Amino acid sequence: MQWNSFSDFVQMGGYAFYVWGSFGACALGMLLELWLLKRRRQTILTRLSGQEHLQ
Amino acid sequence: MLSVTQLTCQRGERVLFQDLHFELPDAHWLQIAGANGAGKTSLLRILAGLTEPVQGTVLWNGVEIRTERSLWHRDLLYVGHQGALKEELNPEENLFFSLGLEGFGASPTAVRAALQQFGLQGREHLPVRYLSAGQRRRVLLSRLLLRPGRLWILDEPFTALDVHASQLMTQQIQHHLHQGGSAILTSHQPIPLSGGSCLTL
Amino acid sequence: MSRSLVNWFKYASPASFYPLAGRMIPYFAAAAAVLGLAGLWIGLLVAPTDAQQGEGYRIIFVHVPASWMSMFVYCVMAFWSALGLAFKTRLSGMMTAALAPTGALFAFLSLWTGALWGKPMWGAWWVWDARLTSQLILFFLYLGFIALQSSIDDPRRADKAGALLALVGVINVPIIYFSVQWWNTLHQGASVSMTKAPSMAHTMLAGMLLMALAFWAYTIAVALARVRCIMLERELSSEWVKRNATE
Amino acid sequence: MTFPHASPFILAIRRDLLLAARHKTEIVTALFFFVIVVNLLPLGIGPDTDLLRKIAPGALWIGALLATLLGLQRLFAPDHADGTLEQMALSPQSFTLLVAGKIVAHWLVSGLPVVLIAPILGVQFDLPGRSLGLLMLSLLLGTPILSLIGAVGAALTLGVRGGGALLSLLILPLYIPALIFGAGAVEADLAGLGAEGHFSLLGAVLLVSLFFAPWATTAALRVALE
Repeated sequence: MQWNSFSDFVQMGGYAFYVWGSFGACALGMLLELWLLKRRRQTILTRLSGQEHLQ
Repeated sequence: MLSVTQLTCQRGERVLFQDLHFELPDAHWLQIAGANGAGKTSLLRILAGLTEPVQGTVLWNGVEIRTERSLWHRDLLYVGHQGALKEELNPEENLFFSLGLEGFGASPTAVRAALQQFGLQGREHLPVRYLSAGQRRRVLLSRLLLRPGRLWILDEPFTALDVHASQLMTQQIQHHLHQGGSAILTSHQPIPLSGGSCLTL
Repeated sequence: MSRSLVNWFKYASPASFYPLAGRMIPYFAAAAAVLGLAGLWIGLLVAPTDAQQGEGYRIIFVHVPASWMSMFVYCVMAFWSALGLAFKTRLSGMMTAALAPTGALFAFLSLWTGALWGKPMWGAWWVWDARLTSQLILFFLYLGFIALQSSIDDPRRADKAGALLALVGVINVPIIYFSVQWWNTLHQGASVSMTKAPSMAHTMLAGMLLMALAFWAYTIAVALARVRCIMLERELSSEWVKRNATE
Repeated sequence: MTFPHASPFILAIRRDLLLAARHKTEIVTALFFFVIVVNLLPLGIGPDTDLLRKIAPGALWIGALLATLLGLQRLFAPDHADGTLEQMALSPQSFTLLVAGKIVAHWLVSGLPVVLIAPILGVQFDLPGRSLGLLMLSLLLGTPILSLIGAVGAALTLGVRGGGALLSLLILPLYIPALIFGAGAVEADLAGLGAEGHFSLLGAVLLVSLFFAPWATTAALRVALE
């Protein structure tokens, strides 16, 4: 383990903004993609069940 | 001979027609009828080889048209909806280039004679922009006299033609059939020609 | 019924691929999560501090995998496109379309993390380095592909046009990369090059590889999920959709 | 109406040149656009002669790029609208050859004038005589690449919503190698580094696009015609 304390870990030796900015952007981007994908799937499934009701 | 088997056409999510079968022997003609949007033009475009069908085959003399595209297009004379006339060019130039691009040369005298036969004498040097819809149609149909082709596919050939020009057109088709050619055309009106059948989509 | 049968034979059929993809997604998603957590553990907690770059170098654990994936995904898209044009399989067009947004995301993340890495190391958010520049162009290629596909309504046409563009792009990518490098050596603007990565400790390499594998599994899972959506959207009216949708 | 049996390739060129001759304003407008864009740059940057001499090759090249883009939107669109493209696709002659003829005509109408007028603009940027010659040569080799790659983009965006903006988005990234080698040749010579490498690479890119572009354009046009 490289870190003595949790606050050391958060500070990243003074590079906190850059390191967490990178990791955060990746996490955010992926989560956003997953959320959009889920919404897309739900939209199409709602449309499908609507079709069944019509028949 | 043209033979069509199991043809299915789809536009977007809608199926226009499916499992279409027919054969067209030489010296015969086929009229394709159907309501607006039934897929008449789509069928013609598939037959010409412009659109790929979802399903089915089109054979010309037993050969799939897409495998021998150049041979098929040598035998095919297609006059489409839009006409392929350049407004900036005069009828003579239009015919000269459209024949040239297909690899058929035409002498200026032959071009002039064909235009004359369709009643366009005196207008050979007028840009197409200044011609009426019927006159443009006549320029297009002059191609039938100049460009050899065993099978004619004509999309609405009688549109915008007056009585006299329609008769001329019918005579042309008759002559073509007598020579052993065949023709497929779309039209809403009955056509006074023998040796034909009608396909309703 | 006859139409859905026709589809079964004519194409590498969506009807049979749809449930298969559905079964594969959980495995890849789980792999992505496990590998990702392991990679983060090693990258953020175990790997030692770099002698020159301090803790700032830890950006490498997301930056390099994202860059790799963005290039790799474009090649896979080109592969599916070639397959689609050669064999007219409908599935390949859908796969290409499903991969593009994820590839674009990774290209963007690669640029973003590159900028955040460049600022503390070189003192600038952006340098006209050959790698950065060609990555930017790759991002543009992705955007072009997505824009072209989404502006054509007929899916069959959109697939073919997209496939052609992806192939033209993939021929151009090495030429662009080479030309940008040539241009860069001529101008010598940025004296720091990103290629000189610090000689890497084993733990760092392990962390990077784990993260790369995690991104890989993530990409597959997301692409499969997206291709399922695309299949449903395109074949809303066919029989198999009605049978499968409720499952 | 001579040469009734000229080859279809030559006829395709002649036809497009004749049509262009009846739309002279379009050619002149594209050329004028090129001149104005290039002339706006000093106004935005300032009249520092040394700086201007340095950016001149890039400025002229970017001007050429934008001027080509302007004409590309009309490369296939009118023929598509009136059905001529359909007839070309149905010609027993090679469609690729006819399309290649159209691309050549496009270059003659939009690329060649840019090459010819470039030295005058180069003089405005205080380029020495030797550089003017090299600039012309680089444009002579490079503008055909712009027409060839541009034709692929024009065919892909044919009849597509928002075609013009989309065309730029697709094509401009692909123009980068031509821009780098073309403008770079003149810059390298100005810096005393020798331009042979740039020219041979520009030539290589030209060969690659000559080989692939007509084929890809034809394939894209067939897709657009479906």
